[in-house]
Amino acid sequence: MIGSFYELFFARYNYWMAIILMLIGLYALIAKQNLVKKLIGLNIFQTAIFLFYISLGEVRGGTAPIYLPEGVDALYVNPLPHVLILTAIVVGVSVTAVGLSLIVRIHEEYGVIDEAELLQELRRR
Amino acid sequence: MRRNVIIKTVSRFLVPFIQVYALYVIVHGALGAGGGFQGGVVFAASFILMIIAFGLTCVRERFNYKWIVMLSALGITIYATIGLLCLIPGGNYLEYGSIEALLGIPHLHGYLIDAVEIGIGITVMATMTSIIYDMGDTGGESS
Amino acid sequence: MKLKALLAVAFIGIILFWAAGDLPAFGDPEAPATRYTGKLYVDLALSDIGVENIVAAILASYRGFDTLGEVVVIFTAGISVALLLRRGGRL
Amino acid sequence: MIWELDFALLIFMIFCAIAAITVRDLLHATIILSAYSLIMAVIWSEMNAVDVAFTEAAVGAGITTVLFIAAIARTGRRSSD
Amino acid sequence: MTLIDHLPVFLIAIPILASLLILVAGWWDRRFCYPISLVTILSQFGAAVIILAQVMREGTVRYYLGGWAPPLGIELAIDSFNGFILATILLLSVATVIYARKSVEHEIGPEKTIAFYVLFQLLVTGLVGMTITGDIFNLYVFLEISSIAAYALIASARKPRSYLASFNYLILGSIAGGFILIGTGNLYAATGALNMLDIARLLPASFELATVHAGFLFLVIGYSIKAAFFPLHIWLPDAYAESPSAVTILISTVMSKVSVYALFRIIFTIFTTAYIVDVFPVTGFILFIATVAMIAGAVIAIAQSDLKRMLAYSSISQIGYIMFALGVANQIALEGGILHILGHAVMKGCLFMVAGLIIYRVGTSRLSDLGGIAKVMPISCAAFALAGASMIGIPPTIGFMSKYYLVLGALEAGHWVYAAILLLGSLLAVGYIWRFIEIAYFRDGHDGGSGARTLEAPASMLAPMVALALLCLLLGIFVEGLMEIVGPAASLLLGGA
Repeated sequence: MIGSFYELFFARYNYWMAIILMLIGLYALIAKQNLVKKLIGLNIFQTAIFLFYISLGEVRGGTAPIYLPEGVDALYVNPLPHVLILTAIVVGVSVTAVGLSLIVRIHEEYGVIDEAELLQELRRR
Repeated sequence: MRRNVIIKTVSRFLVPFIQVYALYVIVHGALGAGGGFQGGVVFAASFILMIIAFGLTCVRERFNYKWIVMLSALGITIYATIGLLCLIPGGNYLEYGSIEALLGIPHLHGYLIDAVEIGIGITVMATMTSIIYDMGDTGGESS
Repeated sequence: MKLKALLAVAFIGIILFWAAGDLPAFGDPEAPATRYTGKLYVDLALSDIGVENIVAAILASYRGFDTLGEVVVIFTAGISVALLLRRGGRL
Repeated sequence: MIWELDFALLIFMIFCAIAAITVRDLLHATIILSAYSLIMAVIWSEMNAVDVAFTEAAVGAGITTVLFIAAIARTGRRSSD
Repeated sequence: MTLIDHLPVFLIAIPILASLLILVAGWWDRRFCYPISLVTILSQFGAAVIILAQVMREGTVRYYLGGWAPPLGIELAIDSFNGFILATILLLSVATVIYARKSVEHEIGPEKTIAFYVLFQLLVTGLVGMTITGDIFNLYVFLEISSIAAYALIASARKPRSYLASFNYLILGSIAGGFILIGTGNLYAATGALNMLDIARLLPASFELATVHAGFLFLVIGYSIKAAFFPLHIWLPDAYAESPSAVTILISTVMSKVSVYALFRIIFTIFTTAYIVDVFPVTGFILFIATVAMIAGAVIAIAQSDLKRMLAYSSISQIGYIMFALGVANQIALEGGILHILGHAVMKGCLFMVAGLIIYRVGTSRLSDLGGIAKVMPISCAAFALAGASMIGIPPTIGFMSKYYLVLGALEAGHWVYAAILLLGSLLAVGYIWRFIEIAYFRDGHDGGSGARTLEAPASMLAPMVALALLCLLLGIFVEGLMEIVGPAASLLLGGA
């Protein structure tokens, strides 16, 4: 029983951690009132997804996907998720930049960046 | 903001090193860790350091919006044009091997990848700097 | 709002943990992804492209179109921020 | 890959994530997010994803933090939750 | 290889270069922006028509980028289904860009014109890329290009509320993007492939895995958020109502259609009907939600006091009609659904153009301020009536044809209750369309008090609107010609030739 649990744990713990991080980020993204907090949650959410991808590419005992000199026998990790995540990181920072500039604009227009206060402002106008 | 002479001197000393390192990262991308994107970001970081040390207006005078726009367009143009050049020998879009076969230069494939990485680096550097300029510009004098 | 968010997160979490149970084990060299495309890239990259860094080879050559898209994404973000925040100037 | 180190870093990262979304001061939250990104970069380099780790260290811990700080400087650090 | 063979990649690469050209030329002189944009989109449309003809003649067109065949590289794949969608979205883009000129001059400051046209071009390019790519991760990359451009374009109205609308869209769009990424990752973990056909080939071996089910759920939820499918539509009304008219037209007609296309592509090409009917039966659920969407969207639309907002809720209802086809999942209903993608794009484009014209001339789109507007804007209101008739489904318009096929398909599958509800939903459409017609034609307000001055807009705005209104009618009359494309597309989705 305990042995099988250990096996299960070692086979999966990275995915579990990635999922927990995703959920933390998602919660912040949905529930937090402050708009900057939402974007912080978005960053955590995206990074956790990237961790999930990198975990998919990991090979136990593997080495980084850069060719070793001729004649050295090596097991390389799967390089494809790395490439996908490089692209996705760029997308993430782009979305963050656009979101932050929207927040700056919202602050200029309304003076607040809190959802509840924004609703009050909207009702007042 | 009070300008500290130590910060100014140290960053004047550091910026060239950061930029050389960025260029190294871009060109070294084919051999080890690194590549156009990382190098471009590191290059943009040198501008951030300059903005912190010397203020936004000072940096913006040297490296103005016109440069940024032209450079960010130039980077993508390099990439997309190399892709289009591959059509001339009869290859598909981005098929570098076709140019290598046409000109008969060995390892041209790798050089083209370097050229593409430089294109990526230029665009990323220019765009990141542009974003930092726009985010840091408070409209007033204090930066 | 908090309760709704918790419910949504719990729903997503259940799906995710359920899915994680059937994922290939962490670091398994026999995982479908590693066995299929991963191995193909590792085997072919040096002879096809002649670049030591496999990631750079895939990034610039095999999946170069994705990278073009990536550069366009960051360019779009730059123009977007300029549209939103820049005062004066031409853009 | 050393799983003990990996595991410890992951646990630490979860603490960082929770702290980043609960801290009231946005500047603190940003710095914690930066630390989170840096730990993430360490984990990835330890998982042999060197390119991605490099990018995350440059982007997540560098540019993103600068952007957040610039935005907070223009809006305000106070947060109600 | 002739140049014709490279057309698929020219559809994406040339517009990217053109958007840079707009930027650089616009820096020199702002007046260059519009002509370059117009020429680019027109030539894209021409290329799309040529490709569609080629596809109908010779079957699926495949283009290997970098010369790497699928398991390694990315391919562009155009079959009759996405060829049809491609032509549709580019047709609407042409109409929008013609319309945009005056609208942009009016609603967006001159200093933002360059950025607007660059982003407009990038948005169209991203959507075209989403349509023709055959790689599931490439789909995500182009989705993000178009999303980021859309966030900025919505905010380009520079009204306080438009920033909020854009930010809400950004949050939901990012959640959707994250879900799509998770779903893609799950599929990749299960099969190891990223090419759509490759995944479809490898997937049946692992149909029973929870990973695949989760991948399916995440992809469907993600793209449903993007397409504003009913319970996930909350970003839509604000985003449509607060953005500049030209942007509203583009995102309501083109962008939502491409998201629906991606949904169809993922469900039918990657997972195939065998999966959604036998392994993981969701069709009944989708059918139910689609029906709820039809009714709820229409009911909320009737309750609106703002013309643009009313049309936005009507969009939610119409997306329900398209998803109805997905829920029924047989040949005839899918023909109806694909036809409705075109039909809804054309008629909703026309309706939003009318709303934009009214904002252009009257300065407001509140329904209570528009009494008697038909007396001063006769052409626009006539176009509204025609497109509205199509929205309701009065023969012989395109709206009638698509609903006819949908009902036939539902009846063939034995869902006669749903067919009846669909007809009821069409009746509800009468409610909101008639509301505007009644206010415009039979109320007082703009009744020549300000003299005989007509308020009709400039010809460059009227022409695309009238063209789209006539298209509603013509497409309905000559529907047989369309069915020669739509029929093969539907059977292709169902796994046939």
